[in-house]
Amino acid sequence: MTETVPLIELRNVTRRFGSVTALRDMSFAAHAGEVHCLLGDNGAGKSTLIKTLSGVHTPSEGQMYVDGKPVTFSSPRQALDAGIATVFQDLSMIPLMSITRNFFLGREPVKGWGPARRIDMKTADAIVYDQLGKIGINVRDPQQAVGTLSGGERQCVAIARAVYHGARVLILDEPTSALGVHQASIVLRYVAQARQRGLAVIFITHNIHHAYPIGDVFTMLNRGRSLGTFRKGDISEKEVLDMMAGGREIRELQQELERFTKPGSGAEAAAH
Amino acid sequence: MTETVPLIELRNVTRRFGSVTALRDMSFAAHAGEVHCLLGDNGAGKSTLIKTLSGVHTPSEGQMYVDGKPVTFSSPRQALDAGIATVFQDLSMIPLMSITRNFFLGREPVKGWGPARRIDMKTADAIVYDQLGKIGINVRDPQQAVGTLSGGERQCVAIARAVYHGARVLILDEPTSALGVHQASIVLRYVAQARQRGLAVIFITHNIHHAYPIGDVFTMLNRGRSLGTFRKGDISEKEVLDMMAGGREIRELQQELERFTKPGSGAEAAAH
Amino acid sequence: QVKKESDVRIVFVTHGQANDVYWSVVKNGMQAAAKQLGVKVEYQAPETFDVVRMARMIEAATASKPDGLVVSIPDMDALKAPVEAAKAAGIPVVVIDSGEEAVEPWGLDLFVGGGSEYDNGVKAGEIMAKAGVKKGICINHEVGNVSLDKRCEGYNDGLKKSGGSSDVVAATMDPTDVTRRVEGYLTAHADVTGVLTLGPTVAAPLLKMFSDAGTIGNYKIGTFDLSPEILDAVAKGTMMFGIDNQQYMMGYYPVVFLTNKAMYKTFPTSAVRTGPSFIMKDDAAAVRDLSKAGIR
Amino acid sequence: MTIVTDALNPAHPPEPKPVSRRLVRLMRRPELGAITGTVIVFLAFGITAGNSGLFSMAGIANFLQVSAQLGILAAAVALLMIGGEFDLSLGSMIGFASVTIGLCVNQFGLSIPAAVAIAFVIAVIVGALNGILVVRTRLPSFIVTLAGLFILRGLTLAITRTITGRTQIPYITDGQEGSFVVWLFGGKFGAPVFAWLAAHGVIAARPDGSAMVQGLSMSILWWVAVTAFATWLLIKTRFGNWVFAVGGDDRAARNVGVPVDRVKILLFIGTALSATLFAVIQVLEAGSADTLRGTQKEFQAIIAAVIGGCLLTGGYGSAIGAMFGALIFGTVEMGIFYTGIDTDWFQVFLGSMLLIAVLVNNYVRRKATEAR
Amino acid sequence: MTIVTDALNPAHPPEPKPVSRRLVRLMRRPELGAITGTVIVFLAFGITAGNSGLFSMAGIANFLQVSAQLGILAAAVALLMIGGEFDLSLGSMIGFASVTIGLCVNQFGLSIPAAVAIAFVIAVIVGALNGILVVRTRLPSFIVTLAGLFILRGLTLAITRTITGRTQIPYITDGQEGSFVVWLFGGKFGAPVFAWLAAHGVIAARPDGSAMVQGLSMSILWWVAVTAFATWLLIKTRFGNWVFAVGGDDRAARNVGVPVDRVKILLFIGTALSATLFAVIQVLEAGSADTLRGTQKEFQAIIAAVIGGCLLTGGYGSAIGAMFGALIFGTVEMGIFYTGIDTDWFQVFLGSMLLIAVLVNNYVRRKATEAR
Ligand SMILES: Nc1ncnc2c1ncn2[C@@H]1O[C@H](COP(=O)(O)OP(=O)(O)OP(=O)(O)O)[C@@H](O)[C@H]1O
Ligand SMILES: Nc1ncnc2c1ncn2[C@@H]1O[C@H](COP(=O)(O)OP(=O)(O)OP(=O)(O)O)[C@@H](O)[C@H]1O
Ligand SMILES: [Mg+2]
Ligand SMILES: [Mg+2]
Repeated sequence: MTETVPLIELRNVTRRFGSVTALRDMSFAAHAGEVHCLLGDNGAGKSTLIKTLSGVHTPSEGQMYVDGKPVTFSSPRQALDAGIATVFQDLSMIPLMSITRNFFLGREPVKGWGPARRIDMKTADAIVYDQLGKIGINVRDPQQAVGTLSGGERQCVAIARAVYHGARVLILDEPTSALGVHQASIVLRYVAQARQRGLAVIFITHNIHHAYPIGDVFTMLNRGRSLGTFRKGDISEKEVLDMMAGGREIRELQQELERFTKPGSGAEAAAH
Repeated sequence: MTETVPLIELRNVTRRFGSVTALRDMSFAAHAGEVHCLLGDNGAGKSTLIKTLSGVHTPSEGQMYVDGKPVTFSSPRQALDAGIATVFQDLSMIPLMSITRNFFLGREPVKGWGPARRIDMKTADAIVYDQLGKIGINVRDPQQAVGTLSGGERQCVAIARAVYHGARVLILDEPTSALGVHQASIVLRYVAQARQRGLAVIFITHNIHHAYPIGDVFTMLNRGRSLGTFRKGDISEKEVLDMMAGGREIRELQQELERFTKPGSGAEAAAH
Repeated sequence: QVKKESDVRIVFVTHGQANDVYWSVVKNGMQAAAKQLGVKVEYQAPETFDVVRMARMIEAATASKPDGLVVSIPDMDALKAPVEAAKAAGIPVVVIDSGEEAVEPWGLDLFVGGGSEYDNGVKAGEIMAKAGVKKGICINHEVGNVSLDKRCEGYNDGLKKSGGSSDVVAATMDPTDVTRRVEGYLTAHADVTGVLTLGPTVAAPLLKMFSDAGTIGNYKIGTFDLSPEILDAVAKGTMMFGIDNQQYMMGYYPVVFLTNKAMYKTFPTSAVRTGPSFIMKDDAAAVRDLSKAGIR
Repeated sequence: MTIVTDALNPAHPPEPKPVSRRLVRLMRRPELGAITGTVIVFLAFGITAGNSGLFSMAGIANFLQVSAQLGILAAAVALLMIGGEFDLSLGSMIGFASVTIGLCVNQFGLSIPAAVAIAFVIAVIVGALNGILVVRTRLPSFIVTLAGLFILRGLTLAITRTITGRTQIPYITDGQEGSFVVWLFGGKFGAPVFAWLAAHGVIAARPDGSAMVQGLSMSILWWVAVTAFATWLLIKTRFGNWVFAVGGDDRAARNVGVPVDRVKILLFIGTALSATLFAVIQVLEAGSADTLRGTQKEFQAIIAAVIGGCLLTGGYGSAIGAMFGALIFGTVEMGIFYTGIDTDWFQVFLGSMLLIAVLVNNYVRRKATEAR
Repeated sequence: MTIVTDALNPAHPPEPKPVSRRLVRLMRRPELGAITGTVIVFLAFGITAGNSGLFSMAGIANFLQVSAQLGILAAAVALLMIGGEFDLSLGSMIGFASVTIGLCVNQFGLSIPAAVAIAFVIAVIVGALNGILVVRTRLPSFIVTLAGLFILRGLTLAITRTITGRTQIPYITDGQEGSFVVWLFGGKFGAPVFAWLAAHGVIAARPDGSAMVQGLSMSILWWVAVTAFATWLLIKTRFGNWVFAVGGDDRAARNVGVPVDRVKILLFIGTALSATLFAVIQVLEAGSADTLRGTQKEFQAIIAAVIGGCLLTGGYGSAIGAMFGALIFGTVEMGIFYTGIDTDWFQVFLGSMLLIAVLVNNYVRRKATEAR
């Protein structure tokens, strides 16, 4: 599968913000029909990586390729036009606008011709109602402002939007972080469906129980550098968890966490 | 333990936003030295509940008690003054201000007297450096703007702030959602320490692996109503997970999730 | 000969905006003289009526050491210090338009101008009173501008002499605002028969409004300052008069005098009177073309 | 996978929209407050200036004309403000366009239609320049267009004085009063209706029997047309969706692929065009141009838009609201001249009425949003 | 639990701050751009108007005085803008305070110190009213203070005309030129120094041998004092921290316990006080008051604050920046005079200089922030 040309690829990309280097000599590739999990501590550079892929940032050095051809996205619109849909960590929602208007922002369905061309609000409302229903959110009114939704509901809207508009690459930055168990599993099912349809999915999460079941390939970031890419066959859940904890002595930590469960153990834990 | 007067309590509280009822006849109590987990689907009303506790919203109906005495907080400042520190889901950080200034906002350490009274910035910087180091974040410069931090780093600052300023009640709304394994376990340890010091901790999370080890009491919310409160002794991890998924047929879902791990199973999962 | 023409530099600092019709003519006079004599002139004025800013401009002018300073003095208190400082720095100071009272006590060099704003207002009131106006309105497009306020004050006093009175209608320079406000005011005050405007910018749209409404015959209308439209209206008799201070001369003469002072140390000894002159029906046509050229 | 079938069922139709839902949506519209404010203003004047002529045909024609001219600007400004920007050069643009037309006709001997066309072309250029400067430099539009305010006003003055030696251009429409373009922008409509009404004694007549009010200013039609167009644009089109998004959060809008820069530039062109339309109407109505035309209109337009429910921070508002905002402003401005209050108190009155209108507006909107 | 001991070690000291860290912090300050802008403006005038008197002692005293008066306002406005609000009633407040002093002295026969005290008391009341209205109604301050602009200016006019029948109040300081209060606000300082310099031929002298410039306006000292106070407030005090927070995100600030309303009300009192200080200085310098004093100062102060690096959206800026903003504005405004440019072109020039100053400012700031 890796012999195929990657749908989207970064080669030796560096990205700096002033004196901060958020990505350093990073190479990364995502293939069609694969779920590629990005792992790493807070501040490792995961969001910066996917923002580079989706045209928000341009690489300070290095080159990006789509279908093996070098590209430079100067705006997220170009990435969208190339079929790359992203759920950003900060969601990119306009709080004062309605759910429907947010959902279709930039890709509004229109009807009519010439100067009478207008948004087909009825169709749009129906689609939104439908798509949000699928993800387990029952909105009272698709014309409700996004700002009045709860954190998780908002995240669901963002995911549903990306899934609906995603053509070839679907990028999800911590999509399940604010979601309940029910919604989170629906999102995982979406990811599986997208892979099935031949999309390349890039997936960031801190939850091993979300990452391991769904991931095909795992790339580990640390302080802006790649620590390597592994296929699922070559690596166990425990190893992935080790990687997610940044190589620190995770087992001891887990033990300690387990101690919390024993009543009265708080004394020991808090002694430090 | 439940015979003691709760540190903070809501009795039959209802909270409406226009025609939306986010909380309905809700009763809730948190005791000193206990970790009280709030569970529930997205949009269940968890954030509304803790915003009521921390003085952001006032109840539309019902009464709140602190130390058994009825209180009405008309602003978050009053809650803070009563020793109730909160990490809100949207963090309440000012992006343009420095980490230190955000950390101490509203509780600035001062030195000097009378008109020469000023913020003790040196002490403040040192404390921030220290507290963030403890939570595993190594900031280059405490005078850096919060807006340039990654999502997880920002969350760590918010948590460190609440822990530092928290006096009697510590409320955490999905504090671990954006955190890596390493930082998340540090936060759990903080929670354990706070319990040990006799604080009442109210903790919202969607991650059973964070909730179960640390929680002493679990309250389940559904569509703004309480489905009941359970002590850890009376309930297993599996039962808690059932509750978190809102009583839906969680086992099947888990099976399905497991099917994702088998290579090639995507076909079945996506068939629906 | 002490100085070459091209070295002579004369600075005007007035309270009238460059956009103002009246001061635009002053400026034209100034430029004409400068061109003829081959000297350098500069014209400065605040963008809105602001005597404090004017004071700073006079100071700046002093600092740039011109060969002559030409100022208008709408507020003697506020301008006393800077004008006296200019004089003390050895710069000859000519006063134009307003501030004749200041010339002698402050030891300034000359006054060039017409009657005071107040006197012109009084005269306008008297003329209208003679034509039978009992109740008039004075349309002030910049209430608080002292020189405009004085015109209205004079108008009221002029009418008072024969038992009449006037109100001030606050307006702006915007033609729609002016016409609609006056229309509203006149609807509510049917006894008004005299209308005095303080500039052609305001007068022209009003004339059009009265003609459109067919009520132009009901009012005696007069204005300060001239424009071709005003003169045509005066000639046609739809308007009573336009007040002309011959302000072109206020720009022209000071340049001539100060240049001569700088070059030959010659200077007139008594004030130069340029007005007021009330342009009535008979003389209107004669000055129309001059007005069109920005001279009257 | 029967777990969540109910939620996953794609055939699940949207809830039907009952009448109450429509009502709720209506209540949430930004213009609701402004409409209430308008009603209150009319009531207030009905009591204080009821039979002074404010509500006679002549009075109505009077305040409608003032409101209409402001309203043309306010509609475009509302769009721009929803898009998160300001245009302080609006007033100077009016002066610039007025003088352009005046010079073209009087000095260069062009026909009025040609002069008007040139003015509109220049407006597109100026608007685009404003917009490009704002999006390229990422400077606040407040400051960029403030520079524009000075530069345009200065150019207007300098050019006019250089060419004509004066600051006023008279007799622009002389001898062309009958031309179609002059009528279209500066004429009156409804003359036959008024004549008929006067003849039948329904409205006041002049001594000669013709109607006191010979027709309504064409600017009123333009006002309605511009507002309708802006409303349609905002609510019905993709562009309108983008305007809300750009003003609500331009980074988020960019992230989902909205061409933020293009939208902003177009909005600036829109305000420049509205300023020019205003100028054309005033020039052809008054027959003259002046370098000071339009002074402070930029603020009046912003006030009207804000009274009409636009947020200064962008992302929220409506063109219909701006229409009512302009109506409130125009009515209050004219109303005082009918009440007979000493005009020294004009500004106190204007300020108080404004405050009251906005307070009512705000109160109503808040109540309506809560009760959705 | 040795897992994370390194991070948990509480004895871990903050990194030492090397010189480069301090430099980096300096580079990130909001005023950096304004300082660069100032340098460029001075260079530009050095070239175009070098020996025309702009940089003579008299010229310097002149533009410093203009800058100083604006700067007093700009410092308070910068604070208010950082706190996320505007005060458009500032200019009207100046007129109101001027006339208050004038009436108290001339009509009610009070002493000048008493009149000044009364003006300051009234300022506190007006400022508090503005602030309370804004925080209570949650209306944008733009619109509330705009109403204030009309009402205050209208009251100034109506009261003055009712009491005196005129719009100007002359002879306020007559016979009191020597009093301490008159000197404190309206006097000059440094006279002996200038006399000495003139006597020794260092600076220009009048024909009578006394110095051309007899001293610098006291307003310059006030400017420095107000700016220093505002800077200290912003950077060093709790209140300053709250101001940034309130402007950055007032909901978040409220959530962490900042008394948002109190902060905003105090800021409005601050701008009203600065307007009154401005009025006192102008009245005691000029000796007269009129009802139009302070017109448009609100915008000039906002411009100065924005040139000085304040964000219009709040939460960012500095008082020192505003000081340089005022200096740029004052220098450009007076400097044009010395270049001999025809006043017809004045506004074109002013607008262009503004734009260039802000562009440079912005460019420098962006580079500096990137390179931290
Ligand atoms: N615009 C920016 N300016 C300055 N520094 C930035 C900027 N964006 C990101 N950084 C820095 O780059 C580093 C990587 O940030 P990034 O958001 O990519 O981390 P992340 O891996 O997504 O972390 P998290 O899991 O916490 O979301 C962080 O240290 C952050 O402070
Ligand atoms: N200010 C508001 N105006 C209107 N509706 C609101 C408001 N705040 C919350 N709601 C509604 O109340 C309900 C409960 O919201 P809340 O934020 O408490 O949920 P939550 O349990 O915290 O969910 P999540 O896990 O997704 O954060 C949601 O349906 C939300 O849309
Ligand atoms: Mg991230
Ligand atoms: Mg929540």
